[in-house]
Amino acid sequence: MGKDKFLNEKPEKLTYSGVFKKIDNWARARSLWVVAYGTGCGAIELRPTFTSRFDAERFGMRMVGTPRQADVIVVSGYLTVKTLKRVIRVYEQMQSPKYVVALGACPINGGMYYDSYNAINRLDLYLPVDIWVTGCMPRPEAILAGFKRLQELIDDGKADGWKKYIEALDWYRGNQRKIIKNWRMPNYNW
Amino acid sequence: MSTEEVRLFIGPQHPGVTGNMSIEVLLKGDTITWAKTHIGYLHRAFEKLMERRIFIKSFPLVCRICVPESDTNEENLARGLEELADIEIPERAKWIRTLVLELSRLQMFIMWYGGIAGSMGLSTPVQWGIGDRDYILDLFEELTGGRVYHIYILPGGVRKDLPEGFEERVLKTMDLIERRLPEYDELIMDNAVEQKRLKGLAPIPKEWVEEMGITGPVARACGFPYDVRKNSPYEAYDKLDFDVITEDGCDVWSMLLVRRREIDLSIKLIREIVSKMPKGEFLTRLPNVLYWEIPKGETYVKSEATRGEFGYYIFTDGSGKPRRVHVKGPSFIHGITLLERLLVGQNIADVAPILVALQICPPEMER
Amino acid sequence: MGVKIFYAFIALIGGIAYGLLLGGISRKITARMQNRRGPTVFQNFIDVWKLFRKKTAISHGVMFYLAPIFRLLGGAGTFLLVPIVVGNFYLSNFSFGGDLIVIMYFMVMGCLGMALGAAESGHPHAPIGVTRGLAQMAGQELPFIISVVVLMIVDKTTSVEGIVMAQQGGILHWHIFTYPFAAIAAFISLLGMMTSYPFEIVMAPQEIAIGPPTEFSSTFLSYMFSGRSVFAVAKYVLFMDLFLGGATNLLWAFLKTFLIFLWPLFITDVFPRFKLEQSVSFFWTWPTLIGLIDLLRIYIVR
Amino acid sequence: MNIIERLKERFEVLIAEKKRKDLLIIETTKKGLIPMLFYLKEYEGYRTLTLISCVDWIEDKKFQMSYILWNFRMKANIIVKFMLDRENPDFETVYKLWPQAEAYEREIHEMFGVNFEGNPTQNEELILEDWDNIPPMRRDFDTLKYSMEKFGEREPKSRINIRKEISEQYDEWRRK
Repeated sequence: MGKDKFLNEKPEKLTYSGVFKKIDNWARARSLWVVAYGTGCGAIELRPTFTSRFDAERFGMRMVGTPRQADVIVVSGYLTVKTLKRVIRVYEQMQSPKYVVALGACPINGGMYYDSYNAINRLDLYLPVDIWVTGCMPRPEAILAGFKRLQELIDDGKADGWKKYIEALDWYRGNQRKIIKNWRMPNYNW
Repeated sequence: MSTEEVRLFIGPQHPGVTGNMSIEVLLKGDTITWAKTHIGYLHRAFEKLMERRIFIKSFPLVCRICVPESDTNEENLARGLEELADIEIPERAKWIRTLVLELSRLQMFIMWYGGIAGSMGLSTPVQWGIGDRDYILDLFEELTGGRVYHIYILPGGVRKDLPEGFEERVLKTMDLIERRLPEYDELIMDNAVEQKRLKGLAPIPKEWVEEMGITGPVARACGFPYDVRKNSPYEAYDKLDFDVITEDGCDVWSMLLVRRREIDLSIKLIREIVSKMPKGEFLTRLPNVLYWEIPKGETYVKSEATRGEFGYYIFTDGSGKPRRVHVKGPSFIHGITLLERLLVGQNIADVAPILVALQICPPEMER
Repeated sequence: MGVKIFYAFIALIGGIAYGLLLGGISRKITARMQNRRGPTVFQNFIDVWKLFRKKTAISHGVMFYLAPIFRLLGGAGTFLLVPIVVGNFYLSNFSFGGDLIVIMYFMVMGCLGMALGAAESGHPHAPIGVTRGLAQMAGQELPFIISVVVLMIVDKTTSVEGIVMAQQGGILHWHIFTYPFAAIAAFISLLGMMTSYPFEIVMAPQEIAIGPPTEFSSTFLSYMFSGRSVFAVAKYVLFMDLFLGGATNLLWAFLKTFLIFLWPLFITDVFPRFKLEQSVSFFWTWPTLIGLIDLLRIYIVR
Repeated sequence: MNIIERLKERFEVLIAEKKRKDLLIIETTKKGLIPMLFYLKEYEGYRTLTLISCVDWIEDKKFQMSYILWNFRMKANIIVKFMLDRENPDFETVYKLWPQAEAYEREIHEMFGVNFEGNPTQNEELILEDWDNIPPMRRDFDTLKYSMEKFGEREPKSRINIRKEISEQYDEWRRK
C-alpha cells in the first residue's frame, strides 16, 4: 500500500479563496451530509428529523454511512470516554471542510451527568463545535433550526471549526490525551 | 477474497447496528465463524449516580436507560419504591400508568415494524413507521410535555391527570394507526423478497430459551408463553382481558409475526383501558419527597418491555437515597449471550435483520 | 472528425446533466412515496459541486486514484458509443459497425476499474463489496447477453444502428413487441445493472456500510457520481435503441429514456434487498429461462 | 411441604422471607450457594437465571451477592443471596449452570472487583476502557471527585461565558 503521505504529519492549512468561494459556500450549505453515527440518546430524535414528518432531506441533508463522505458529525448528547475516542477518530477521517453539531445539554457542561465517572463534561475541550442545540433531548424542530443556523454560518463563511482544529491541534490533542489513557490511534488524515 | 478469516468490526459507526455498539466478527467468505459483542459506548454509570441522588431525583435518570421506551423504567422504579415504602396507589393512577405503558409499547413496535424492513434496505416503511409513531408522541407531548422523556410516572401515582378529552384523542389516533397498518402489511408481510429472507433465518434452539433466560417476543416466537403482563401481573394488567401471543417457528419471521400481532393487541388493550378508566384520585400525597426516607429492604420488580423482561433490583438502607439499583435490561442476555452464539454460521448480510429482530438496545445493556 | 469530437463532448456534458437530473427526480419520487417532500430535483448538481470542491487527503496508492477515473471513463465510453439519435450526424456519437460488443466491454470495464481501486483502499468492507459486485455482474450479464444475442441473430448485425434500423416502420416493429421474452429478460437484467433494490447488494448500507466506495471522498466521489449518472443514461439510451426502436429526434429520446428510467424506480421502493446467492440464482433462473424462450423460438422458426 | 422447608432440610438457610406471593428471598452461606442453585435448577424447576447482582455493604465489610432465578411453571422468582468477604472477594463461577452468567460475572468483576474462579472471560473489558482506578461501583469510589479531576469542574456558568473562556484559552495558545 506504500507509505502514506498524510500519516503522522501535521496537516497543511487549507485556505479557500477565489471566484468560486461564494458558490462553494452556497453549495456546501445546501448539501450537508451527516455521518450516520448515533453517539448518544439524541440519536432517537435524529430519526424523526430525517424521516417523513420533519424531513431534513428537503434542505439537502442526508445520512451517509461512512465518515469519508460526510460533512457533519452530530454528537447527539453525552459522550463517554470510550465513545469520545471513536468520535475523534471519525472526525479526523472526515474531509475538510467539516462541521460538528452538538445536541443537548450534556456536551456543554456535563448536564445531568456532571458527576459521572465515564461521561465527559465539556465537548469543546476536545473537538471544535460549530453549533450547539440545547434541550434534553432537543426536539426535531430545534435540530432543524440548528442546522439552519449552521447553513447560515457556512453561507457567511464563518463555520470554521475545522480550521481551528488544525491550527490548535496541539492544544486539542493535549486535552484528548489527558483523558484517553491508551492512545492506540494513528495521527492521520485530515 | 481468500479463504483466510477476515476480522471485521460491525460498528460502532455503522448504519446497520441498532445503536452505539459494536460486534466483532470473524468472516470466512461471507459466513461468520465467531462473534463477540463489545458494549460500553453508552455507559453513563446510572447505578452509581442513583446512589448519590435522592429518590425523586432518580426518576429523570432512569428514563434515560432505554431511550425509545422510557416509561417502563419509571414505572418499575416507582413500583419498587412503593413496595418498599409500603404505599398504596389509587386505582386511577394504576390505569393511567397502564395506558402510558401500552402507548409507549405501541410506538416502539410501530417503529420496530418499519425497522425490520429497513434492516434489509426497504426504506419506505421505515419512514412511514417513524412518521406514524409521531402521532403517539404527540399524545405524549400533550399528556406529559415531553416527546421522548416523560418523567410522568412518580411514586404515589402519576404527575398529573389526563387532560380534557384526552381519551377521545387516543381513540382517534388508534383508528388512524389501524387504518395505516394494512399498507405496512402489504409492504412487509406480503413481500416475496422479505419472506424469502426472513423465513427460517437464525433459528433459536428451544432449549436455549429457559437456559439462557430469553424473554419477551423472542421467547414467545419460540413457543414459550412468557409475558410478564400475564405471568406476574402488575398495575392494571390483571383486570385486562388478553391472551399471550405465541408463535412456533423460532426464527426471525416468527419474531416478526409475534410483534405484528402485538401491535394489534396493544391497540385492543388501549381501547379497553380507555373504556374501563375509573374516576378518582391520580396521586397519593407522599411525605415531602426531598426528605423522603424508605426503610431498609430489597425487592425485585419486573415488567414487560417490548424487548423482554425489564427488571429492577432495588436496595434501600433507611436513608434518603437508594443503596443500589441494579437494572436488568433484556438486551443484556439477548445482546451478549444469545447474539454471540446465534451469529455463528450466519451470513454477514443477515446481521442487521438479526440485530433488529432481537431488538437490541445498547443503553440498557450498560446503563 | 474534430467537429464530431466537439459534438460528442457536448453530448457527454448533456448526458451527465441529464443523469444527475434523473437522479434528482428519482429522489423526489422516492420522497413522495415515503410521505415527505424530498430535496429539489437539482440536489444532485449541488452535491456534485460540493464534492468536487472538497479537499481530499487520502492516499492509498495509484490504483485508488485511478478507480473513479476508470468509472467515469467506463460510463462516458459507453455513453459515447451508443447513438442517441440514429442518422443524426451530431447526436449519433461514435457508433460504428460491430459496436455492440465494444459497448458490452465498456460496461464491464468501469466496474472492473472500480473493483481494482476499491480493493486497493484497504477498508475491509470494500473487498466484500467488490466480490459481491463481481458475482452479481456474472449473474445479471447472462440474461442480458442472451437477449442481445437474440437481437443480433434476428437482425443479422452487431451494430446498434443496424438494430435500430431494423425496428423502423411503426410501433409494432419494436423489439419489445416482436421479441417480448428477450425484452423481459433484458429489462430484468437492467434492474441489476441499475442496482435497483431487490438486487442492490453491492453498496448495502445496512450490511457493509457502503461497500466499495467506502474510502472514496471529495473529488473522487464526484467523479464516481457523475460517472454513475452518465452510465445510467447510457444504459437507458442503449435499451431504447435495442428495444424501443431508437429515437428520431431528441424529444423522443428524452421521452423514451424517461420511460425506461421509471421502470427500476417503481421496483426499488417496495422491495428489500436479496442476499448475494439469492440474487445470482434469481438471475440465472427466471430471466435466463425467459430469454431462452425467444432464442429457442428463433432457432425453431429458422 | 413448601419450598422453604425443603430448602431448610437440605441446606443452611439463614433467612427466608416471602416478599410477595411470587418472590422469595433466601439467604445462605458462601459454601452452600452453588449446591443450592444446582438443587433449585434441577429439582425445583427454577431453570432460568435472571440476574446476578452485587451490593457493597461497606460498613459491614461485605459484598452481598444475589442470584435471581425464575420458575417458568410456578411463575415465581427466588432470590438466593449470601455475604462475601469484601477484603477477599473470591468466589466461583456458575457459568457451567447458565451461559449468561459469564457476562453478568464479567460485569461484576469489572464494577466491584469480585473474582470468579473458572470464568473464562472475566478479565476482558466489558464496559470500561482503560480504567485506571478502583472498581467504580464500590462505595468508597467517589465519582464526583474523579469526574472533576478528569473532566474538569462543572462551573455554574452560562454558555456564553464558557464560549468566551474557551476562545480566550485558544487565543492564549495562539499567542504562544
